[in-house]
Amino acid sequence: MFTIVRDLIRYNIEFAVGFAILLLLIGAVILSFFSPYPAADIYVVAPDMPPDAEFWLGTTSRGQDNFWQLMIALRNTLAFGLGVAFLSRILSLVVGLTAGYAGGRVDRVLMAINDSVMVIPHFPILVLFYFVLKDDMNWLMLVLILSALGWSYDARLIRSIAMSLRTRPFTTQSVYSGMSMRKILVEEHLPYVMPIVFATTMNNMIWSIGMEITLSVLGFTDVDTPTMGQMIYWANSHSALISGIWWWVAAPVVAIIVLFIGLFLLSMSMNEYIDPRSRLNRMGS
Amino acid sequence: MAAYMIFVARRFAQLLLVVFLGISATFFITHMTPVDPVTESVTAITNFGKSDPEAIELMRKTLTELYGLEGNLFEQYVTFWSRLVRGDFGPSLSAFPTPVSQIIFRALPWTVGLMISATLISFTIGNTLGALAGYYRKSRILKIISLGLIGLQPIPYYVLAFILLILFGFVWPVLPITGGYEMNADLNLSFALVLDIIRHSILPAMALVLVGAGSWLTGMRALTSNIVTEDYVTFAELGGVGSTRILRSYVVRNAMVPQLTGLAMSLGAIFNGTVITEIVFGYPGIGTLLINAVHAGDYSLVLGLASLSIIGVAIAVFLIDILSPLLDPRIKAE
Amino acid sequence: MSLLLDIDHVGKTFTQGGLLSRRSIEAVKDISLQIEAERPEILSVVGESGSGKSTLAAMVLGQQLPTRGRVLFDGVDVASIRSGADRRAFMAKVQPVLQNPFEAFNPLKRVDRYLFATAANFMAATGKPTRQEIEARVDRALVEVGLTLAEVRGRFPHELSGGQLQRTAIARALIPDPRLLVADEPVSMVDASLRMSIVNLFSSLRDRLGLSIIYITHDLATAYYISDRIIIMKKGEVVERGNAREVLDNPQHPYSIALKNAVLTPDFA
Amino acid sequence: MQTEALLRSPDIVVEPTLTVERLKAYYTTKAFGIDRDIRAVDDISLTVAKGEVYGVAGESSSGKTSLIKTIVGAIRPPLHVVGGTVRFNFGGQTYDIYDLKPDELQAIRWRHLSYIMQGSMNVLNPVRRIKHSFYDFAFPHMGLGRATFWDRVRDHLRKLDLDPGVLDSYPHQLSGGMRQRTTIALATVCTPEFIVADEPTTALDVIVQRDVLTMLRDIQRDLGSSFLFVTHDMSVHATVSDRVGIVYAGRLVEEADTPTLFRSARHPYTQHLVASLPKIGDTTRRASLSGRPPSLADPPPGCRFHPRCPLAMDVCSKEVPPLVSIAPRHRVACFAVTGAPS
Amino acid sequence: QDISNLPRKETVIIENPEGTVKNPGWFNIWVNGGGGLSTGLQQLTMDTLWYIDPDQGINGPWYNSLAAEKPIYNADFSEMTVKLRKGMYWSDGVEFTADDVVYTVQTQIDHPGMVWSPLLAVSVDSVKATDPYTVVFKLKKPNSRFHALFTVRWNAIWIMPKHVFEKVEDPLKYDFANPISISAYKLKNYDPQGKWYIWEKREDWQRTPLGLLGEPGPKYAAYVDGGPPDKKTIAQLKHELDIIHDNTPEGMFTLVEQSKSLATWFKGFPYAHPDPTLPAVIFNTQKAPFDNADVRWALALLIDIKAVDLASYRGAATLSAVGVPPTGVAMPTYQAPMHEWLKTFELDTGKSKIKPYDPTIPTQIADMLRKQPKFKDQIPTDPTAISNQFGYGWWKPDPKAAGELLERAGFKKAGDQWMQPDGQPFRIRLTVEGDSRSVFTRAGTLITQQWKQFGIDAKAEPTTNPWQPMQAGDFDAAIAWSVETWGGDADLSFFLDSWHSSFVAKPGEVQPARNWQRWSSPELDKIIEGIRGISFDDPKGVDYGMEYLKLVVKEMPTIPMMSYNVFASMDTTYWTGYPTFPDDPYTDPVPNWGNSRLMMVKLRPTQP
Ligand SMILES: Nc1ncnc2c1ncn2[C@@H]1O[C@H](COP(=O)(O)OP(=O)(O)OP(=O)(O)O)[C@@H](O)[C@H]1O
Ligand SMILES: Nc1ncnc2c1ncn2[C@@H]1O[C@H](COP(=O)(O)OP(=O)(O)OP(=O)(O)O)[C@@H](O)[C@H]1O
Ligand SMILES: [Mg+2]
Ligand SMILES: [Mg+2]
Repeated sequence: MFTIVRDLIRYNIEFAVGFAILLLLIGAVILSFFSPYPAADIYVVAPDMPPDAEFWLGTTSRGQDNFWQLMIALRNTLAFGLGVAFLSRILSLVVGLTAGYAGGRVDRVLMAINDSVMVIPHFPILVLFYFVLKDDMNWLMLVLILSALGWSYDARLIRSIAMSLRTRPFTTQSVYSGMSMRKILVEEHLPYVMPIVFATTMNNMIWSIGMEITLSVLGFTDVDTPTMGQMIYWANSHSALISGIWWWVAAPVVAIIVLFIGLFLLSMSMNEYIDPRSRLNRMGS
Repeated sequence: MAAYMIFVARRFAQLLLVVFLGISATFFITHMTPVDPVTESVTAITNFGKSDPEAIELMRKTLTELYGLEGNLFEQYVTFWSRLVRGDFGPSLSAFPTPVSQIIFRALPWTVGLMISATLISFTIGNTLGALAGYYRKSRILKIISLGLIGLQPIPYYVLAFILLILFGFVWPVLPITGGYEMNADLNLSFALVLDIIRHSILPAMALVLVGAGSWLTGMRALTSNIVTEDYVTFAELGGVGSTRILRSYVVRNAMVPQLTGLAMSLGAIFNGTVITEIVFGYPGIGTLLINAVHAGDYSLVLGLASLSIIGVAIAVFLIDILSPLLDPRIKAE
Repeated sequence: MSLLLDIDHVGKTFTQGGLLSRRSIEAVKDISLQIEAERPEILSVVGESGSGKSTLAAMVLGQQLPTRGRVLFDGVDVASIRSGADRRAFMAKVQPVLQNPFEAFNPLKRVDRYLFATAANFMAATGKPTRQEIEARVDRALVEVGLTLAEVRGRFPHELSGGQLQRTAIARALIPDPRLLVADEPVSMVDASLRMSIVNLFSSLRDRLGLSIIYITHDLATAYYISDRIIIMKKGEVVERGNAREVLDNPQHPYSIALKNAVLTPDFA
Repeated sequence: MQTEALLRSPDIVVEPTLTVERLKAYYTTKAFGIDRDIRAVDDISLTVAKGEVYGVAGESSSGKTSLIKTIVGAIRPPLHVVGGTVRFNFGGQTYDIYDLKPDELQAIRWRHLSYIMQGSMNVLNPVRRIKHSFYDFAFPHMGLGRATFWDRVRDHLRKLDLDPGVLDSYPHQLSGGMRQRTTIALATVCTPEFIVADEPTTALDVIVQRDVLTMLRDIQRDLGSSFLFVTHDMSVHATVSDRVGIVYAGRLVEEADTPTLFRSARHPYTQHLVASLPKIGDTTRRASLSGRPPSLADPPPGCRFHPRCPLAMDVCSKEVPPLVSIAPRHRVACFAVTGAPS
Repeated sequence: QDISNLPRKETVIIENPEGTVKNPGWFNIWVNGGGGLSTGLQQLTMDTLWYIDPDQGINGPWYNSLAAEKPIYNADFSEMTVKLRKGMYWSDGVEFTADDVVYTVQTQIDHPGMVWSPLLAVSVDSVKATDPYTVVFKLKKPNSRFHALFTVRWNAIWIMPKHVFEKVEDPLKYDFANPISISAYKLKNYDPQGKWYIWEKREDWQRTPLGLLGEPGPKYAAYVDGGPPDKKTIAQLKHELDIIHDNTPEGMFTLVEQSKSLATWFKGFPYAHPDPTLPAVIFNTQKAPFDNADVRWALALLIDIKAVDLASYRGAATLSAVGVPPTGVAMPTYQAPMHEWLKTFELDTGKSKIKPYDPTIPTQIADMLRKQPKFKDQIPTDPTAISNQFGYGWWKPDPKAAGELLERAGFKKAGDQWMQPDGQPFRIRLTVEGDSRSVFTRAGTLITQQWKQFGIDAKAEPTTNPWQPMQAGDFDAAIAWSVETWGGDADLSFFLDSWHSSFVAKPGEVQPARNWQRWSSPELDKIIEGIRGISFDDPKGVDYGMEYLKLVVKEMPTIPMMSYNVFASMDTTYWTGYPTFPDDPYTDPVPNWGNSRLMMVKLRPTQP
């Protein structure tokens, strides 16, 4: 494992950059626990200070240190994106693998559910949930709801792979080795769909974080948990874009771009690592 | 042919089932909302004026009766479906007695027009660049463009839209920043009106394209770099087939099937990107309507909009399902 | 005399959904075939591509259910197997050998995992087996096919030769002490140089362990080389059957004759 | 025997169309710290005469495909040529494959040199009708008007006993045999002088295989083309090839006219290959070879066969036996045959 | 580039805060049909009997509009007679008469579901035109404030054109697509997508009550959807939006900084107009422990209003410690005398007696703001100006007293956490209005932070629509307002009448609008009944008002904080004459008020 990472860093510039970004993010997450200010407290420092030696990223109009806000928001947003990605990946894996492997009636029932989820319009439903749940629409709830909405398309992809895996001879071999269906799905088939799981994770994170930001900008989320969306929400509600407090908007935006470019590079190089064909292509060049 | 018809019929039945389940789910979710349309109306009416508690009680009763909200949930559900099968979404509660359909269809063409053109443009740009980037993997320029688009993609749409608005509406004021056409425009179809509408749609469409193209690009790039390793591409290269032809007829043609499915999905789901466009650019459309309706507890309108979207996506998926055997001859109609 | 396998007027129809034409394919039409319990034998099934050989094998293995007729194994209708325990008991007696040894193992997993899993799952009758019992059983099976656990342990499929892999696959199939092996083209993907070692292994398994083997192949030469009985299939039907040597030396049915003539013989001697 | 007579080309013109000299091509995998060469083609020299069918045999992974990919210039990273030359002689003109500019190479492809890839079940674009492939591949080379072009294509298909209706099919609508025959038709429609075919009949059933082989033979006879023909199936070589070269672990170990090879092979590996072929009517027990094929990344020193060789001597593990002519048109690389070096 | 094809110099462009109107073609203001109200419809085409301006008005706050004089009540307030103006005409040339008034009342009574139907139905026994210019209302029970229904504060019952509506089959379903106007403007064009409405000055503008005040300046008035605050700000900097209805404080500061042609209510800080509404921390007094005045007082004493002011309005708030908004006539009538009274007000915490009022807070805030270079020159030094702009004073934070009050209420401190008498942690969820009133969210966040620092489990919960939980009684405390006054008139019955205990819902039931705190008090009832018994212009009304103010200081059912400051501003590139304080505070500068029609009369082109 360690040597793989080391070699990837050495030979794969994309991975190296992505990995550096990942380390940066991990650093930010760790750092966020050492924030000198409670995350939600306001007016703890002088507001509207531009970036300087004391406040690296300036301060917000709410009297918060932009740097620490960003660190905490990064942690929460990452946790949020990963949470949604993780839960929805599990859903899509369970449904996709089971439907593809079992086939027949199980497949039909699962796909009917899958397709019904697929056609439900996300945005109206999220807004509705916000109204239904009101105060309970906290951050965790949003993770759950987005997970419940964000798996169906990928489940279909996974199912199509699972269907071909079912006909692979080693599946028969496993069946006649007396392995249970769970074991076959988890131990034999899962590794094959991991590349697609990786690839969809990034898209899923872009989607869920984007949703969170959209909902936040519209004021539909919990304002007490700092996230990228919340930072933009507050910046926006203080007209930061036009009143010259640009660092308040720039910080989360740059962070998000860096985060996604990092994710993108990682998933791209991971895919190439996993898929020997594209790996070989690269080595020639 | 008969087999194809059976297949289409089966898919259609499936479409109906999915639409039924989706709309039913939405019905119950909307009716779970604690926002009571009557209270909303009462608040709207009394918010600024003189109010008398006794009169308010009376108003509440009258409106409940008027909006037809007396039956239990199941009765309302039955009424809802019996109306819906006739294509009637019922009257809007927050704009009583105007029919929901009238309200929706007034705004819908704008959303559809903007979103479809923006989606198609970003689809074209993203896929073209993606195919090129996947095929000519070593090209510097393509790498930079790709990374640029991929970097734009995660920028919160709201922020991007606003930056565009400030750039092109204020710093270098060449484009109108609000509305679908100028104020007091004569809305009878004319060349000038069309020009005006196009001018007003440039900024919102540009924002949508800039964020949308990146995801098409990544998808297409990945597909392309897989397809170029396929035997039939290698064989064509060895057969001396020109590279433009290979790119077009071999690579892109094969990648189109999944991409078109994605296109159908995103065309069906035009709801998702439209709200913020409408807010930032003051563009007409159904997004604002939806937010308003949710705020006002206007289930009829919310349901109408959600149903429309469900039907839109379901039909898009249906069409792709029944067309994909024609697009990709390998796909069998099961 | 009891029958190990009784294939009784079995047929299998697939409906194939072509886009513009929906057609049903009779992959197997009314085949009857018996293997006696007391007389182990190698039964070859030959025939052109698409003649229903694999479908027949799948029905014997219980992977496909016949549309008509019954497949009885040890007097039990394969179609009546429902519970997991029944299935397991059945699998303990009938095991497959797959066509392509390189495909038969998950390339991402170690080869021995299938051996140990089989041992653990099918020795369960005697209580939960210990690690040592399992290893002993696996080793015994590997020795049966000319390998040892030491050679195989911890190896990934790409670290073994095709012949080793195929022998490992057979060893795995032997672990539950089956009565019947169903081998669907077990050598067609194997080099000429390895092919004979597998084929030789089959006849020795029959002789030493009393196993019956259904050997499906295109290759008339190996069929002639090892089998006791042969059936020749065409379009889902058996066109000729009988003692392998007799049938192949002197085919009667026109199709059998064509088949024999198509065989390329390196006859320079 | 009849088959042999039926299929064998009567006369061989001795003028090499293809000359391969000391060809070396390695797969170089440099990434991720695993730095190694896979010596798939290791110092191979051979010639193919005009109108000759040259067969290449050898077990899986011995480098057959790599060899002919190198010969037709179809190399993709990580495969690259380390040394040696490949020269074709078409119409008196010599083309050195690794000296040509890309467009010159493009120009001789299909016109003079066709290549039927291994696994040619998947070489046709799955989403377009077959006629488009014919158009893309052949039209630019033939310099004909559209109508004449299609007439020519249909004639060609009919000559090969293929219904011109296949042009309007999609690849998946054809059976494996049909697809293989269509690919062969596609590769031969420009009447090339040199055809390279990699395992064109593997995975086909016996009857279809025979059809395809007959067809290839007919084309070869009609066109008078040279054929480089790869398969691991010795009985196919016995039927089709005029001359056979045996490849073991990236090296040519023996080469002879087909009858010679089958009757009096000298290399122990070849002998084993021939001896292990079962025949109908013969139930004598066939021995199998012990051990496993060597890894090309880390081949055994000296003769690569020596770990499995019944005749191995000390020297075999130290020095590489050269390919030596022991009779006219018969070369072999084995110290046990040619004698150890002093 | 131009945003419309109207002659810009003759057009005033005004933000309509309703944004995009859902059902743009609906002009039947008497039915809540999804059409806009403040699209110019109620400001420029509607009219009714009287107006009371929230500020000074053109000739005083009271204006007899369609009525010729003030209402005439009989002795026991069971009958009201109205004399109407003569010579007023609808825009289609039909004369306005008593029949229109009678028709308006009768039609609404006859059609439940119309907006003012319930109000009229519960009060009016009969209505008659005794002659074309006299209407007599017979009331079901005595009501000394019945005329308020026809007196515009923000709006009122607008008079219907009888000759149009009587031809309509069902007035509930009629969209009034061609709105006939009784005021100086009429509809010219509107956006079928609901983003703009354009009104044109009537040629016969003199024949309307508004016209009697002078000729309206703008030929066209466009009411538009302004979009999010940043965009409005940009639009005003581009001179494309003459009047912004409301902005974020920061948006306002940006305008002040960047625009060379800006007019605002206060010339300097805080620029905004204090609306006659009173944002406060509203307790659900039916829910323990908020039913205990000690607890409410303790929570008030934990608020550091300076920080709240800075956090919510960036210092641009006009504070009020008492139960009326610090604006209009309330400043001299109530705020100033209460200020004196509060200075001596003592609170007994059980352990000590404290004087909680701090009259220096506004000055402190002004001093703090003056230190910021951006605002330096804009902060007044004159004490009167400071009182007008920043308020008179507020409570001093006093955690010690708060602790004593809580202890008296049976609370205990366990570690860092305050426990309720029943042993549960003291937990407060403060409902705030989320996106649309971000200043409330900001204030709520800070207040809960202060409570939390004191050891209370407090959290702000933004809701898009706080009225819902407040009506349902489903909240602990909220930031909202339950006090609204006329602004230009000292009579408090406008909101106070509905605080009578007879209107308080039982716990769990829906509370009718206004008394969100669900507070009932026999003393208050007595005050309310007293007000009911006197005429609206009886000077005794102010005495009752003072009694009310003192009562709520003691009981603290809500913690009043400040006026609702509206950051309205005008770009003077094309028009001058915007109301400003103290030069010419002739009306509320916030343009969605019906009263804002007065601006039309005052606006004059800047450029010739
Ligand atoms: N699952 C299936 N669904 C539909 N048709 C099938 C299925 N499996 C097999 N068939 C069809 O049944 C027929 C017999 O197939 P089968 O695989 O049994 O032939 P085979 O003799 O094993 O051929 P081969 O020698 O190529 O392996 C073929 O026409 C095949 O297309
Ligand atoms: N793209 C590649 N990268 C690295 N190694 C490769 C690649 N392709 C083939 N090889 C290795 O090169 C060696 C020769 O392979 P090649 O395909 O030439 O064998 P072959 O004789 O054609 O085998 P077969 O009979 O299976 O087709 C093998 O060890 C193989 O693993
Ligand atoms: Mg088969
Ligand atoms: Mg090969």
